[in-house]
Amino acid sequence: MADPFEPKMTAFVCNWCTYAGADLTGTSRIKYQSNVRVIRLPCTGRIDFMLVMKAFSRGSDGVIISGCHPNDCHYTSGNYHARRRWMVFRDLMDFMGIDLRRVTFSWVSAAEGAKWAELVNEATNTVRALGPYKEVQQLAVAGID
Amino acid sequence: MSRVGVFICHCGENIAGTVDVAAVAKAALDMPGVVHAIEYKYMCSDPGQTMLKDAIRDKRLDGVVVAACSPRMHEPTFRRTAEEGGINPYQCEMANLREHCSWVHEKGEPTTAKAVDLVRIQVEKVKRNHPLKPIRVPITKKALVLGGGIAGIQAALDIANTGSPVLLVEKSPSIGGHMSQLSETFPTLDCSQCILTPRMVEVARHPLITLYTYSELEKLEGFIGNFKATIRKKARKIDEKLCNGCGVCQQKCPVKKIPDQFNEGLSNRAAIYVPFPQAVPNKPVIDLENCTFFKSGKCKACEKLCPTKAIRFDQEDQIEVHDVGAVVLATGYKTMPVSNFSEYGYGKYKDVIDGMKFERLASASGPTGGAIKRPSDGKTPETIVFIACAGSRDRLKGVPYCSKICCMYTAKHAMLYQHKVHGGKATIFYMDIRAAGKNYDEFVRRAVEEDGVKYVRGRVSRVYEDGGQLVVKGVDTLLGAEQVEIRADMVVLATAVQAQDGAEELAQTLHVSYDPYKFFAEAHPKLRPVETNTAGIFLAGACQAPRDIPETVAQASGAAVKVAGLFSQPELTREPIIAVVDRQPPPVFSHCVGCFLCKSACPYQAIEEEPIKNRNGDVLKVVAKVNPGLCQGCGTCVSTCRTKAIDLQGFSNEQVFAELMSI
Amino acid sequence: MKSGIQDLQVGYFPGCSLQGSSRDFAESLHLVAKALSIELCEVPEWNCCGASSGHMIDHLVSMALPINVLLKAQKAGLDRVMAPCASCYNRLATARHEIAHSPASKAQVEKVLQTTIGKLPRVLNVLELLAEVADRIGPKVTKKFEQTVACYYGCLLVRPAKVTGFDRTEEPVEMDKLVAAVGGKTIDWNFKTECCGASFSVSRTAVVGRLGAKIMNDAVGKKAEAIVVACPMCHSNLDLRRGEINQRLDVKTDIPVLFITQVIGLALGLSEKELGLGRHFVPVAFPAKPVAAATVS
Amino acid sequence: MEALASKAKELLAAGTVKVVIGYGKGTGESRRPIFVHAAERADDLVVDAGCVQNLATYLTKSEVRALGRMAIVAVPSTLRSILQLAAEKQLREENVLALATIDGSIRELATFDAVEETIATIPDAIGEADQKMIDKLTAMSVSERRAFWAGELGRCVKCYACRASCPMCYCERCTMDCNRPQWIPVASHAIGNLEYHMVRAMHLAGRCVQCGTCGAACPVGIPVHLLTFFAESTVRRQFGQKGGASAKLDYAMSTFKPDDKEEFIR
Repeated sequence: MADPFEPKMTAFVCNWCTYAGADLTGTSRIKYQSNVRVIRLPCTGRIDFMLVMKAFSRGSDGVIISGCHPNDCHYTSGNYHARRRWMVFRDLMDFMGIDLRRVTFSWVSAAEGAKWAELVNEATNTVRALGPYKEVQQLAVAGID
Repeated sequence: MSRVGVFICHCGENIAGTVDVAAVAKAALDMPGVVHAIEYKYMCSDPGQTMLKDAIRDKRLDGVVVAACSPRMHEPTFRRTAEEGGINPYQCEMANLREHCSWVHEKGEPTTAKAVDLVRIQVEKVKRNHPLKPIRVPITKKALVLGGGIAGIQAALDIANTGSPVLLVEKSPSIGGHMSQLSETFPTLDCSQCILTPRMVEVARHPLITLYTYSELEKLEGFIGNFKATIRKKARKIDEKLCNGCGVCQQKCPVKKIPDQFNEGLSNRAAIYVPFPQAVPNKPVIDLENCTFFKSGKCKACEKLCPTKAIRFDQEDQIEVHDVGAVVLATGYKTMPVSNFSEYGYGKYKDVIDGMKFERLASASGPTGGAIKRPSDGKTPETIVFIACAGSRDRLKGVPYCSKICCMYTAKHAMLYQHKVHGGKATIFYMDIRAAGKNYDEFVRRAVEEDGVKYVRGRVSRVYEDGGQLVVKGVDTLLGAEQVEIRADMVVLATAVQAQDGAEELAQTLHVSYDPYKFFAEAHPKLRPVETNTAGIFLAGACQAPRDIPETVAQASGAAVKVAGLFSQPELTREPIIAVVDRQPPPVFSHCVGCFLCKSACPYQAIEEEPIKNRNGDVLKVVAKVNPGLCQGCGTCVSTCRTKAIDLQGFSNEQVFAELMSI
Repeated sequence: MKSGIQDLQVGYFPGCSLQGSSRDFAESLHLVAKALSIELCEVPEWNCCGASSGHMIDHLVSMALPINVLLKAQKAGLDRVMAPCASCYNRLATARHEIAHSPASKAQVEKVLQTTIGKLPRVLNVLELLAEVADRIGPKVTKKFEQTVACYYGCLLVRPAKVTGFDRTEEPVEMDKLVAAVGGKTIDWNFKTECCGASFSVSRTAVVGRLGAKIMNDAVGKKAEAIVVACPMCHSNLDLRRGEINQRLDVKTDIPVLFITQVIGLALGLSEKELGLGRHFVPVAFPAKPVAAATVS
Repeated sequence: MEALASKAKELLAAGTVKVVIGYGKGTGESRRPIFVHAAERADDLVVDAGCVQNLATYLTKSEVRALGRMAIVAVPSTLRSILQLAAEKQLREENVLALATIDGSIRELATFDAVEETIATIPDAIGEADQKMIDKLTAMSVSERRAFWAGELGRCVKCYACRASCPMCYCERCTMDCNRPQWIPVASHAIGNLEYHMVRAMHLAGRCVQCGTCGAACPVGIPVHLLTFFAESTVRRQFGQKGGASAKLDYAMSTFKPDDKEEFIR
């Protein structure tokens, strides 16, 4: 009898809005599922598209990417550049057969502690339902590293 | 081979209550590169920090991971400690076991497992940290204060008195703000204008303060110490230098029936007007919507009659750009609009007014010269009802918070009424009386005991008119929960305090965060109440949360000190979290191929072109170079660079990659 | 089908009043529904909504009863249930809301009903339903209802806002819109949502008299020629207890109290008798004015 | 063909250019790049339907640059490459002269403006067969697409011919060669191959001139060009910008509009 599947979720968030928002979730003691591991970056503009791919090949079953709402970016326009990059990368991932249901993009502001909790829960539940991301993970182990 | 120390904080029960800290410490010891791991009740306490310092020395650590609260809270603290311990402050990272783990997950094995992961992530990162030096940038020692209410006035004066020039920007034609409209102020009942106007004059006279009334901030670029502010001076349509404020124009202006905002519509003004007699500057402005000339092209009465020929119908808005080093936000508040109170007939019945209107009625400089007369027919109200918490603490009205000032000003209103209308009957409906403050509760007691104001604990369900008289229908929850009905001559609503219109847009222009109610957010609710999350931008007064005058003034002075502190430094040291373009030995020089696609991605125009020359000075290669003074470290260029030639200090590709791989 | 309007099907919970004291409400409702091609699907084997005595005595009972109704409706494949009686409406809506927001109560109710509660049907009041088909009414009006009336909502239709989520709690307007849609004028008055004494109609008529007097006084004072209601209790208190009320008024009042469904019925040219106007205690008569009977050629 | 030869002779003789990059006879019908340094070799130059490879790749190679000013026999995609390279500061006007072969005739284009004008008149849709293939793929389910690419990329031997043949892959140090961190495993195995081709496509999005030379260069016949075509098509559809249209930089991935679409963001 194996343990029920618990997805491995990786989140890339910006320091000023979503990371702060997640802090607020904490200070307001809102509970959410503990599957997610957050990697903090200064800005969504810093989130290299390769990180998303690496997260999957490293064994993440789902990825969350979140930053400041349009206009709220601490660096004025980092999130706008990120948004374009995501738009193209999403299409390409889809074209190459990556399951987009495993990638969640979101804006979570420093005031949206509750939204962060919801976001994590929903993303985690979706991925739990989808099961482990064998398709990509197998590719990884098929390799030599 | 790195020697990392891991320091796990219990944060009392906050972390240890949910996470098995001992297990985390044990797991940490097994992580490659970790030579030391302990847990302690309060890492941020003095003994905690000493432990850290000693460990760095004794265990010869070259990297430190503090697993405690959010780095947004204590990163500076522990980096300083690390430095005191003898390593570069940027060799210290924090794992967020509190906000991101113990506070948001249930006690149990998975939560502890997550804590371990969070520690591992930071261990892997810190192993790849490089010693960094803070960046030095010059400071423009000039402050911009937004808002000319008491908060802005106080902040401007305090800053200017430390010897730094100040630009004070106010959107309306005169400074003074809400305070200039108030009659008398609690808990001392001294006349608001008597204490405010001297300050206003002081501002006008101060050699270091430049006043921008009838002006607005259009744009703010740059960063702490080096902002560039674009200010729009709206056209008053008069030449301020020539105008001597004689007032002939307002007397002669044919348009006279415009509701006077300063008197909350209780009186009228002309189309060319000075908002109020003590206005600073005492120069009129032409109201374009109502001026006959601007509507029909005829009239020009003021121009003909102006003794100094100061009228300028062709005057245009002016745009000015100024370098400033710090910004104080003091844009104040508004009160909840009429439309929200249909049940109280606010806006329907003339004699249902809000607190601000009452201030004007009670003010010696007001339309009634301080006599309490009801708007409908000018009669003196014999019975008056005050409704506290009109909109405040009411989710249905979208305001769950307490507006804070209403308890006190309502008590003041009732008191003033009793003083002015002998034998008058004043009743106050309230939820709770919140009179915490020096001499505040005494003040309320006085209203009750000496002035015989009747306090009824209960809500009002409806105010309606019956036979030409207002009927206030409410409940007294103390005396047998009886329904009460009071036939009143006038009703005053203590309407909720809300964020100023346009607060959200302003916050976005300035990149400061704001709460769900559009009040500007302080950097830390307790420890950094006058700072925002954006360095160099500070808060004063009711733009942050409902505040009364004493608090506002105190906070304004606090903000001023922060600005003065900033300006007291010869130059600014900034976090060295900036992008750098790699340099290699010849013949490569740099992996940058000089495509400069990063250039247009940079929000700060921080990327420059650097020609690499040989001895004879001919250019071998042109590569990118980041101006450390301009770069703010967002890292957008880093993820745009195909050759990975640009990297971000503190969040380098190696660090982030290692973090990811450690999960 | 004719006029191209799709038949609208909605669950229907009559409750006790509509079979007893307020048969006229039921009659007019059914006629109007038919005219507007709405099919009212009665909830099979419905039981008491748990009002009045129910929720005075035992909270659990007052939860279990309405939930049981909703479960039956759901089993019958109904996704929405309309309860004409404001009290029934309020009970059903309140119970549904509490189940949705308190896992504890949910568990409790599931225990006593020995079932598991899934997604329950939405609960509507009569005004919500009519507002939904408002655009069907206009074209069908054959005889404009040219009276000036006071729309009286009472307390249960709009309160508490978080439960009903219907109209503006303090200043409801849906009924006024409906009256306007059939050519009527509505007055701006102050007792739209005041209490009428509700079920004291039977037990403590004095209270009803006192409260009703205020309501009637204001309505008449503001020149209303009739009061329009959407609640059986409001109706009986202001109609059946008019005597009690008038005792407390210097100027006696004789303006009729109509259900919104009766008003619409009249405008649609339905028979006064079938609309149950005959059942009122205060005779339904309006001050003489040229009532132009629209001649349909 | 004579026209080209004589033009080349003239240019080389006069010393206007030091080398003419063009097509010469390969084995059978195939055509290979040749570099003509002297007027007397100009007759080796060939122009015919076989000349499809985008020679612009050589414009950034130091060996070629060392020779001096270059003339290049240019098919439309070559002209686009020239503009994109110019926009990315990799090519200066005085270093290159384009000999555009458009429907048989030879046009000498000495300035980027001239190149821009010429290219503006030429449609730049991708080949029908390629478009069909992309449509077929997009019509598939995600898992079908994954299977398809797993099959194709499974054959990739990471010879980097696609990279070498691409005029836009002129970086001295490619992400692939970057080993701190080792973003992508060097060895040719499933995940590495997937990541490599993903990165390549992303790096070309907004810069791809859609010459398809990468696909043609693949020794095992993987349609890698479809990936860059697809990424480029997203850019064109979403932002209305494209690679190789102008010598002035207008790179979709480092510009933005505040009202860009974002329906996929929660």
